[in-house]
Amino acid sequence: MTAITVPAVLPERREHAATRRRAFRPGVALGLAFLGLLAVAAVTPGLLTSHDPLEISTAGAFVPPGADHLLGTDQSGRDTLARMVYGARSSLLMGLGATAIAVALGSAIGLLAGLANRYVEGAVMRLIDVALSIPDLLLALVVITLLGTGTVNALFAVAFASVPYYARMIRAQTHVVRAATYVEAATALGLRRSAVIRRHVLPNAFKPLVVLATIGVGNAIGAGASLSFLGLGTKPPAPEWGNMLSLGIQYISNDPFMVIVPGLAITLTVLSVTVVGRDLRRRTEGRS
Amino acid sequence: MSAPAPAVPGSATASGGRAADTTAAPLVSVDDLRVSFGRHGVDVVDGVSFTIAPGECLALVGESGSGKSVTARTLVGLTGYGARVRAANLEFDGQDVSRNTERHWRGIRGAQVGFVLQDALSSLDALRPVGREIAEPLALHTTLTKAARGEKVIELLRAVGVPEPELRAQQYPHQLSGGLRQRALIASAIACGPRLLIADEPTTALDATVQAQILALLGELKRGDAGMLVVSHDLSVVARLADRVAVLRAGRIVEQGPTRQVLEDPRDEYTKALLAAVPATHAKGTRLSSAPAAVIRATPREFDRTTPIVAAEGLVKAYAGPDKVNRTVVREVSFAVHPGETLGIVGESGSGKTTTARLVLGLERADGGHVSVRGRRWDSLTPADKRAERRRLQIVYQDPLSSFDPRYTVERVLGEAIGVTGLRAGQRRDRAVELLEQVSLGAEHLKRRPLELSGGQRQRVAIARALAPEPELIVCDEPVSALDVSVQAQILDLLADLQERLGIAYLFISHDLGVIHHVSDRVLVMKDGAVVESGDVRQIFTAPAHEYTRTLLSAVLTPAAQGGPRA
Amino acid sequence: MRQLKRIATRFAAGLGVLWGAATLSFVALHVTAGDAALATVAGDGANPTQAVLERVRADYGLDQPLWQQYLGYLGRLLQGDLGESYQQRVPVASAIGEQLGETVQLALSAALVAVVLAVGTAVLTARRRPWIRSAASGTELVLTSFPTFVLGLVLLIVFSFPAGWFPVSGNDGVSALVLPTFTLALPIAATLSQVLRTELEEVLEQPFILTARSRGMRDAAVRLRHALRHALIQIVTMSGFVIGGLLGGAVITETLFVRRGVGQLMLTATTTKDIPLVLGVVLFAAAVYVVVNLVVDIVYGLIDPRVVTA
Amino acid sequence: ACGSGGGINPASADASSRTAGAVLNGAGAPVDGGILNLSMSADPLCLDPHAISSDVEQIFGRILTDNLIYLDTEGNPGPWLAEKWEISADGKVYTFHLRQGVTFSDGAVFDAEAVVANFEHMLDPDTRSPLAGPYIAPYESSRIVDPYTLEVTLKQPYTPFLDVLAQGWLGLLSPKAIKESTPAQLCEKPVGSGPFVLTGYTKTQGATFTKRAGYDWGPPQLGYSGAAHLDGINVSWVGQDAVRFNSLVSNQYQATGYVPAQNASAVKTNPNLVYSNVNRIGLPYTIEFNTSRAPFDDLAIRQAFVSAVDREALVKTVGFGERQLATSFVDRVTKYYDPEVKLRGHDLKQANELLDKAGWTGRDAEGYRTKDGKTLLVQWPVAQTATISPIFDLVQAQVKAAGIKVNIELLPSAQLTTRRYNGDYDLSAGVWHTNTPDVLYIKYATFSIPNEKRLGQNTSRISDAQLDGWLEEARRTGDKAKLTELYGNAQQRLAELVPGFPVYDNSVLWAFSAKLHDVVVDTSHGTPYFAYSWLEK
Ligand SMILES: Nc1ncnc2c1ncn2[C@@H]1O[C@H](COP(=O)(O)OP(=O)(O)OP(=O)(O)O)[C@@H](O)[C@H]1O
Ligand SMILES: Nc1ncnc2c1ncn2[C@@H]1O[C@H](COP(=O)(O)OP(=O)(O)OP(=O)(O)O)[C@@H](O)[C@H]1O
Ligand SMILES: [Mg+2]
Ligand SMILES: [Mg+2]
Repeated sequence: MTAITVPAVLPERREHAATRRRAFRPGVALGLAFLGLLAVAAVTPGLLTSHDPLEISTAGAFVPPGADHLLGTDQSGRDTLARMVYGARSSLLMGLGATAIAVALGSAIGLLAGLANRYVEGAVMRLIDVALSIPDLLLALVVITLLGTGTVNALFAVAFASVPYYARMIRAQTHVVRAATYVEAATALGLRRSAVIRRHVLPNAFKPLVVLATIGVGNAIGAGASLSFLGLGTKPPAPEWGNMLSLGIQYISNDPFMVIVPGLAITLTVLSVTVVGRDLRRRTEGRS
Repeated sequence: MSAPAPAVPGSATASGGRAADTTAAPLVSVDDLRVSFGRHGVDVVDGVSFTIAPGECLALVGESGSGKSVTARTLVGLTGYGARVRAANLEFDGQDVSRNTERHWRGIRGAQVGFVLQDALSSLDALRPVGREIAEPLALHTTLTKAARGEKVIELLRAVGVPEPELRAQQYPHQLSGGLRQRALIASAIACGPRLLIADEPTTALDATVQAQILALLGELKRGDAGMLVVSHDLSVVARLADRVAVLRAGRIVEQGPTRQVLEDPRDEYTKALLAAVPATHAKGTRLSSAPAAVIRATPREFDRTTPIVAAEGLVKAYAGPDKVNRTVVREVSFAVHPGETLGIVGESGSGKTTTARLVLGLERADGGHVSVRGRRWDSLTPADKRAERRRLQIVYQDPLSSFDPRYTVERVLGEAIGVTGLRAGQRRDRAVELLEQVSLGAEHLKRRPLELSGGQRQRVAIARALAPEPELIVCDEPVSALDVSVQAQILDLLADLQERLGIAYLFISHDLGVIHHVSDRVLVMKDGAVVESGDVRQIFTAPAHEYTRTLLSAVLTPAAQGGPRA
Repeated sequence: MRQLKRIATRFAAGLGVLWGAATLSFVALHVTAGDAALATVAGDGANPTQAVLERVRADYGLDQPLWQQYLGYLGRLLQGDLGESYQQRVPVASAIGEQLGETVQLALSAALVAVVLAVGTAVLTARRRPWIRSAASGTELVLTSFPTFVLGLVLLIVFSFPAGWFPVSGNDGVSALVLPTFTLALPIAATLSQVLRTELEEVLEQPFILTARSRGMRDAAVRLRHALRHALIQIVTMSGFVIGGLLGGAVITETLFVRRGVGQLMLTATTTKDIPLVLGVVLFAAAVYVVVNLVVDIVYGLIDPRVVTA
Repeated sequence: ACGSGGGINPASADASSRTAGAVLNGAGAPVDGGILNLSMSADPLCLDPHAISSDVEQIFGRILTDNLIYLDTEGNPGPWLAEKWEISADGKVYTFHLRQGVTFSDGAVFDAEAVVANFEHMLDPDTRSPLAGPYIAPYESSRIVDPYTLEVTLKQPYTPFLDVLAQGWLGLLSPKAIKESTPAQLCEKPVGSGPFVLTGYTKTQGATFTKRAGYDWGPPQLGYSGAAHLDGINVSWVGQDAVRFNSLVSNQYQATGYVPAQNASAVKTNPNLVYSNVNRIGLPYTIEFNTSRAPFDDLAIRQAFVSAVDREALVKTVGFGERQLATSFVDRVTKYYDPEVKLRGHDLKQANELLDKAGWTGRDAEGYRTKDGKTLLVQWPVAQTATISPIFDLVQAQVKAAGIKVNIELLPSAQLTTRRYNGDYDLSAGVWHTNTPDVLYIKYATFSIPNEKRLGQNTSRISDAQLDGWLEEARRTGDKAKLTELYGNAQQRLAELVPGFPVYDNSVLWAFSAKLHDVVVDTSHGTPYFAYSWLEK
């Protein structure tokens, strides 16, 4: 699933000099603004909508957008805007949580491989190869079958599927850093191995991770939504963009907003995260 | 395609040894050339004017960044992305080329003007056999058949002195040595018999021996009636090739005239400084730069001069290549460095100099032989002892930038090094400032990151870091090869001052014989991982015993050698 | 010879990966809840007798201890027998083989479209005026941000539902392939073209490019003959990602456009605990992974002579 | 045209809820030729009717196979390949007189031996029959009296026997094919005697059927004989409802089964389409309680739950006006349906009172009822799909008002099935379509509770001696008056026992192009029967 794959491992290079120079871009500002709005939605959704996302009104199904329901209602009369706003929480949770777990696990494994001896490294890398060879979606499916459905379990599923990507990246990075002259320079100064690893290897191996993880967040959100879309994610009635979308498709001729709203929400979120992530990368790489 | 280059078979009117005809209509005429980059960029070429007559060779000299390459590229309309070019007059062969469209330029490039780019080693497409690269201008500008082009390529390769041209034409750049690559490039530039040959730093990336061969080749090519523009910051190259010299500084020509006159009797202060900074002509102990000696506050320590600080015995090191075949890169190397002295290691690129240094510092485990530090063998030391010994032996890396953690400021870099002496955190800053002063930098540099420093400044910070643990020996691995002559002079002076004041010993690695001559007390000559000769510097430089040393020395060029004796 | 030996080692490692993938999946599938035999005969609306259930258990050895089942599976695997699909009652190989054509068709056409689009845009936009680059990279950004299923929906809503230009679903004919192909290809094309452009821009700054220009070569030729090949190395490196994306994206595309294919097969096989079929798909995917990596290795050598001789 | 009662045109299609046997879009003179493109929701992955329980067999069965029996429009067994039959006084021995001159498409002759081969195939564990086999579970033995007379002996009297013999899942296959193929092969290529022959089958994509030349043995009730008009039928499986609907509108297909209710009005207003909504015999869409464990082992809690649910609102939300509120535990088109049955209505007050009385008086932080510190929580495992029915969260929201917490669990089907047979759930939902009121025995008899010995369909696990008595007796009786009384009693008793609550009557929504004529509504399943349909040129 493209969505679960972490293209964060793509060896993308720096942007062209001419565009790098401009410090501030309107797209980034818009992205940040949207993410800010999402954060508000995730923390205090009540600020953005007065409707209850779970409140059912069978009489008020498929109300078209209007003053009372800005984006209309769904088949059970629930306010679409409210569901979108409340759905932000699980999407953000998915993005941040899955990435956090994947990064933590992935870098632990990657570091183990990168710093250990040849045999441990070989074993770990073969395991990673195995994990990479199994399609992400299947990996996610198995995790969900093991743990059951639900936002948190889908989160684990997405996380586990991306662990090998991060692990591989961190290992490669550790190798690069370990071979760097400045690490040797620190050794030559007479520092302990542990100090060299702590002060130079770890921070530098992790440096690109921060930025890549940002982009990974966007991917995780998309992946989480994909799982929900396939009926493997958040349980009803909790609002979640992916399951809003798969429900919406069934009623697309009754109320197109049921598809447009969550679709747009997912796309804009991933887009914003990506834009901001790239800007971050540009900035950090501009310095180093 | 009119006047073909000489010595190229197939170009009919080869005539050798004719002096340049400066009175004839110039081939190239540049007046008040100005080039800037970007919308508000400064003029990096700032009012340059010169002419090149047919058969004449003009050299552009000047320090790095003075605008030599930009000027050269402008002559073929390839100034660069976002460049703004203005000139009162920009003529090639009597025609105004300043308003040329891409199409016009394409007719000139390769056919009328051959261009040998500065970055010779990466100027050939790595994914194509060199033969195809050389044939490219022929395909673009002639109607030769493929077979004919193939033959012509062989001829060209032979003409530039490439042995076994049939084989070489099939090979990829990475399978060729630097010298062969440079030759292939020249062959491609002269393939269509251009009227002007531009060679940008044709020898910088090359070994002294190969350098000499290329210069000979260029010298031979010059003997036609094509014009030549040679760009270099190396005055010895210029002395050997050019009829006239233009000295560039910050985009302006500060001095222009016949080679002999400019090199022997420079009028401009800058030219004088450039000439003075060449180390080869100075014995150890003379100052190279005009800058005052650094203030070094420290009492000289007393050394036991009888025990060497480090002694290497029969060092052997082999690496497995990508093909899993072991290659011995250091063979049976033995030497000792005593306190307060400088041991120079010289040898061509890849001869094992750096590897030897790393073995000495215990950063690499030797496959044979051993290293003793102050009488104790590395391999007998506990890790803690090793760490303690490491402080006495420091290193200044070949590439200082990569030896700094990119996240660290100068203050942290130095702080870490000071830390190993056990100095308390509160006092580190003062010590750091003191170290910076020793290398003629100020406290204002403390907050900078390595990337925010110039090459010379970085080298100094690297030296300051090496000084921090108060070492007895510093390994200097090509500490100046990446630097300008002027900056190089400052660094060499600094090292000399430090040795004088602090009695530090150096293991000084360079492939630049001039530099080695200037700094060393004793010299080790390496070839293919083995020491072929060692001894006192004067003895080696005046009476080399080994054949290889003699080749090396004979390839050394000095401006003086061509331009006459200097004071 | 050395090349051969290298390929042989890689091949052995590949077999290891296959074994690992099969084992991991075998264990994971068996420890998940749910009775495979029940799932096989007692689906929705079924009212089977106990005798049937027991027959199924016995037929598939589901009544044996796990380790015995595992050894049995490996043993049969070594003889090239992937077992029989519980649900479909046909050999796994033919169950997959039957679906494979469609997925391969979709994947290949998507890969082709993606590569053509990516190379086209990258070559046309690399190192061009800023607004051209921004337009291209903006579009790419938006396309990479669309989760597959959202993009597919957009295409459906725009091109299929109202206008009926393309069939909404199904596997028949070229026209039914258009929308799924683009759904799958566009995000990949966008990613590839970004990478390719950055790479091209880097290559276009290389001295050998300037040298080629200094010989009087035209811009298009410089881009196509010199720069592109260098940039392609990056694309080859990424082909693992591309193939992975194709296989994974296929599941969602297939669901959305109601196409049959390996993706759908995997999804249903997993939910119905059709263990041999899931393992078959896993082995297939892992084999693709291994082969792609092997091929990438070889292609490297073809594109870049330095790899082989260095 | 053919058949009885003339055609029902698009405009009046809505009134077709009791149209077993009706001929839809009947105007015009039939023309031969043309291929019908039919889209269905899911591939059963096996086309042997005996080996599957898939719904699609209701349509496929009529395309590929013939049955012994065809129900008449009143739901009574009528002749088909069995021209007449006698039943012994004890109800255990059936003597069938078979039609002569019938052949299977592989050339095998239809005779008594063929029927026996079919019964044995259905009961063979290797067939893994989920439905056909269990339907004839009382079968004991056969005796071939002569090639066209068969005497079947049952272990016990079983009146629904003739009804089930009319179902698509019990369509007759060629004995030759049965003998010569493994069960798996038969799945791929079943051979019947029906109006069309299976000529191609690509799993999960589709199947092609070609007209059977010389076919002349359709059910006499249809009033038509001879071969089909259509040259063939191409079936495609299109899983997504929205997509399937849109491809019907775009005329990619000329007929589709299972039109989503939300698209019904669009179909109805489309002049190019004919719409049909036919009720089906059997269990309505019913939400059932697991009465074998707490909390639903307590009748009061079940009653409270039902009172808390607003069934009308549910029907409105999922039905879009296309579904009728269920009024009993059998669909209203089922024989012996009792219109007098009173199901509990929506009464939140009563729900609360019942729960208070049952001791669930505490409240937890979220406002759910508690008793002895335990929340009133019920588990509702449902299948994990992309299209989860809105009914689940609607019910959840409704009973929340009474303080009942419903936990919806999305499970892969393998786990769901296992949990269902292990009794590990509190709620389950679904329809159970068959063509006989015996559905009540299948769903609610103690015998049908899943246990070690058999996997029954009594998902509510209700066990009531009185109910068992009536339902068992009904299986032994042929007398209509008696049956009316017995099934009436059973329905009344179920309303008291509350093993669950029927929500809406199970109807099948389908649509086809107005160019397709003479589509018969099958009497057993309510699905389209294409044997004599024809396409306007
Ligand atoms: N494409 C470009 N864009 C922007 N600035 C440029 C570009 N090319 C050259 N410059 C700037 O123009 C100045 C002159 O560069 P040039 O390459 O001519 O130096 P040079 O004299 O050849 O130096 P070196 O000896 O290091 O080759 C430098 O400051 C350089 O940074
Ligand atoms: N870690 C390593 N692995 C494999 N080969 C190595 C390694 N380090 C050095 N070599 C090889 O050993 C040989 C000697 O390298 P070394 O760096 O000592 O040369 P050098 O004399 O310092 O050259 P230069 O003047 O270019 O710095 C080279 O051929 C180099 O490729
Ligand atoms: Mg230059
Ligand atoms: Mg070196």
